[in-house]
Amino acid sequence: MNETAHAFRPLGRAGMAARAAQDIPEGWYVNLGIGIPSLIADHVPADREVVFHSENGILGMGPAPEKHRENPWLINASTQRVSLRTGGSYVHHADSFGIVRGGHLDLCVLGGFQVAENGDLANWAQSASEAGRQIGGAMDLAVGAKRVWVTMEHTTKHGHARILKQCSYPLTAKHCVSRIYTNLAVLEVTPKGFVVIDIIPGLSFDELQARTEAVLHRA
Amino acid sequence: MNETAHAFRPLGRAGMAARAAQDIPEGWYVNLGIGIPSLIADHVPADREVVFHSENGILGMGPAPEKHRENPWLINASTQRVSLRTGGSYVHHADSFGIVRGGHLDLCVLGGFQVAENGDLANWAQSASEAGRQIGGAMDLAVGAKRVWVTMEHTTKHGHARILKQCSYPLTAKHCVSRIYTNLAVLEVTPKGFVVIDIIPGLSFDELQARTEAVLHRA
Amino acid sequence: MINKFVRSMAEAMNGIKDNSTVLLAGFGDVGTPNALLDGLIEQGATNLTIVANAGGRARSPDHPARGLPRLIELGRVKKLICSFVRAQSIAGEAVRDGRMEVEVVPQGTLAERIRAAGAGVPAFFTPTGADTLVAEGREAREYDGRTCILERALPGDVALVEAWMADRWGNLTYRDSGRNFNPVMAMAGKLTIVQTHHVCDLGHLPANEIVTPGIFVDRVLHVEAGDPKLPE
Amino acid sequence: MINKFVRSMAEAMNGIKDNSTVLLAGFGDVGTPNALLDGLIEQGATNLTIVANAGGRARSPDHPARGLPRLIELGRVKKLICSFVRAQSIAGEAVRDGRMEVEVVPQGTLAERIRAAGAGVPAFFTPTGADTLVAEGREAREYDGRTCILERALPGDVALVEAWMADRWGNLTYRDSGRNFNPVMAMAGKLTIVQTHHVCDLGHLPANEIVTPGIFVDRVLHVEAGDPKLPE
Repeated sequence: MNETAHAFRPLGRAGMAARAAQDIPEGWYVNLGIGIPSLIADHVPADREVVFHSENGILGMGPAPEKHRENPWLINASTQRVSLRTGGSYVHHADSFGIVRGGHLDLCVLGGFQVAENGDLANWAQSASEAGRQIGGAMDLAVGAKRVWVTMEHTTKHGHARILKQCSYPLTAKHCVSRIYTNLAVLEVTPKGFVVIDIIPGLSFDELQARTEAVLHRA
Repeated sequence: MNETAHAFRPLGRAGMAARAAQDIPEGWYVNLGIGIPSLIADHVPADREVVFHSENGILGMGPAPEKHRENPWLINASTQRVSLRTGGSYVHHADSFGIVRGGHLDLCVLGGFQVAENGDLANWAQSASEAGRQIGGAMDLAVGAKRVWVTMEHTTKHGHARILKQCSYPLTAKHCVSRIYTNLAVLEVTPKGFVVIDIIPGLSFDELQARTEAVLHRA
Repeated sequence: MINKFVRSMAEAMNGIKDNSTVLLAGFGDVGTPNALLDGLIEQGATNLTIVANAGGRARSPDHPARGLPRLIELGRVKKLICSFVRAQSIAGEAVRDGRMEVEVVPQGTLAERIRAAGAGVPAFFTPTGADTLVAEGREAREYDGRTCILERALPGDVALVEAWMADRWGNLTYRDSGRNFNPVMAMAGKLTIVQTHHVCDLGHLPANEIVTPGIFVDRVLHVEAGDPKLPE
Repeated sequence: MINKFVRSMAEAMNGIKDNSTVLLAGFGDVGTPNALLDGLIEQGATNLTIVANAGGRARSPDHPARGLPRLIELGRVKKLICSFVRAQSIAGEAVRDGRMEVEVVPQGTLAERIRAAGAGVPAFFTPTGADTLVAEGREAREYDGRTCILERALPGDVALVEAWMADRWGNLTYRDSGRNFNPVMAMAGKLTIVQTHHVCDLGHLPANEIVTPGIFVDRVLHVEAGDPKLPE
């Protein structure tokens, strides 16, 4: 972060995860994507029952276990060792994505490369010709969950906008994103475009707009 | 049976079931339809392991239990109480018909109203306009099992042929039957038509042909 | 705390609207949520579309109709979608007299249409029913040399389910052939209501043995219903 | 007596032909039939189409490639159908250098295509991938206001599966997240071959707890494979 010269302090990865975690109520069924989204679970208080789903067939996924309590048979979609909460269960892969596609998840939080003002999401490839194609479960999650939130840095490392009028990268799904949590702000996707519902201290609306290609609206 | 004047003795229901049971080898997965087919299981020796499937999600169905060992939670597709063999298991209804449609059953034995020489089967309705329509699982079984055998009386109560050039009743499925076990004979459905592979003692080929609309061929 | 247990039938039935499509699990009397059906009769919703394996039994001089036949007798069922309806049954009579529509579906197609709804698959091709009366009005297409017909997903506004054991998250197990349509209908109901023989603490059901995870379940009512009955 | 146990890897691999489509279960290292993969490498079948969740890891200077990356490195895989292939991996290199075809499929579509094959459903519509590169060459149709694309069933000539416990009928259970693709691939293999950590007498697995019934299983090999490993 080369932002030390400014009066505002962009959120780190943990900060973005914590901000998103604030907005997840008890009782929701939630899938967390790879990267920043996967950190969200650590910021939901243990007494708030949120049931985390993992693509490889886990419902009720818990945090990383202590070293001596690791279960090698229990990994999440990022192949990290996790735990199972009391009440958790397993389903096979087709049923797991039946849960996803069938609209049973209240929320999915994904990482993103780009989000457009109509809710289009690009998060799997930066060009059509890549030899490595990493679709994974993102397309299913993007079309299937009741709500899709994205957590990502507001701009690229090089300062290019990621919150756009239109995505330039290959799409993951159309019209799917309802909210974006960035290191600078929280944006809602609405029929009139992006509405800013939260902004970090010290950053003005105009400064945020300057880092965003799409037009922003005040809440 | 008004056949006492003849020198032959048509098989009864148990006899037809026993004859079909002879031809089921160890290790087959088999679904038995309602009526005569359901009697077949009683004629497979207990030491010949045949795994019986029931549409309501049973694999490894066993015979009717003794009175004091009845399990009210265990019924077959005809809603009769049955037992479960050692090694048996349960699946839900969609998976049960996944087994059927997916070609995992070696054999299904169905009752029939009519069978045509091209293997067409009619066993669910006698006219298109019936208010009561009893399809049940027959259509799935007829298209799904690797082999479909039919057990039925060779003719109707009124002496009308049921083994026909073409079915007149609504079809259950096309080109599905491979063999018919009647009270008079065993017929194989072949590309050239019906071939008689067994016939009850005392009945001549010509007498059998006289009770059959379709042309019969000698084995 | 997530708690899907409800304490009364009224609470279990709350909000079921007229014109709902109701998925009704069970096969014969096994795994059939009879108490919830009584509750639905009491609750009053009408013009229902009922999805069930079969239309149920004939009228008997000795036993008043219960369950689905009773609901039909009361004129509350606009349409029945099932695999099996006897001409000589309360359902068969209602169809014949034009008091109820019926859509008869091959049993495997019925189960798969319900699963498809639960799994977010809007339509699929199946060889079952091709070249039969069932294929009328269906799009047909050949796959691997066989004619197949296009079938639509069949979701429910409500699913009525019977379980053997349930915990407060709505995790369910079933008993023996009481499983049947229950797990698939639980997936496909917008509002899935369960009657369960037994309840247990969260964590009592081993994770590897839960058949229906609570994500598919909205309400659970504890009903010690006793053993299923054989048909009279 | 039905007995699906085989006593050697050679017997397990017997008859796998060149040009086969092989369904390879597992997610990460969990539920992955690594011993059977070694057996397949040894057995020699080539020009294979492999269906697996992912293409596997990068080349490492410290560890020789094993499993799927090794099979690819040996030039035995004509085509890989998976949800995920890293550019910097043995699979990614083989694709880039034109030594292997790849078809990248959304993970849920992959799982559902395999289940469809096992369940006799030749094709289905899904909203996943509509209006993306995945939709290229796919028939599209609108259902309930959403664009959906038509996907085909994905059967295997062979399925390689890892179980936790098996009996002689081939009934299987899995351990924790080791379930993943195993039950669906078991359904969809013409020849389903299982490696199992534990074996038991028929009747030891409770009927209500069997996840894969033996009808889907052809051969079972007892391999005490040890715990799954984390990626290096």
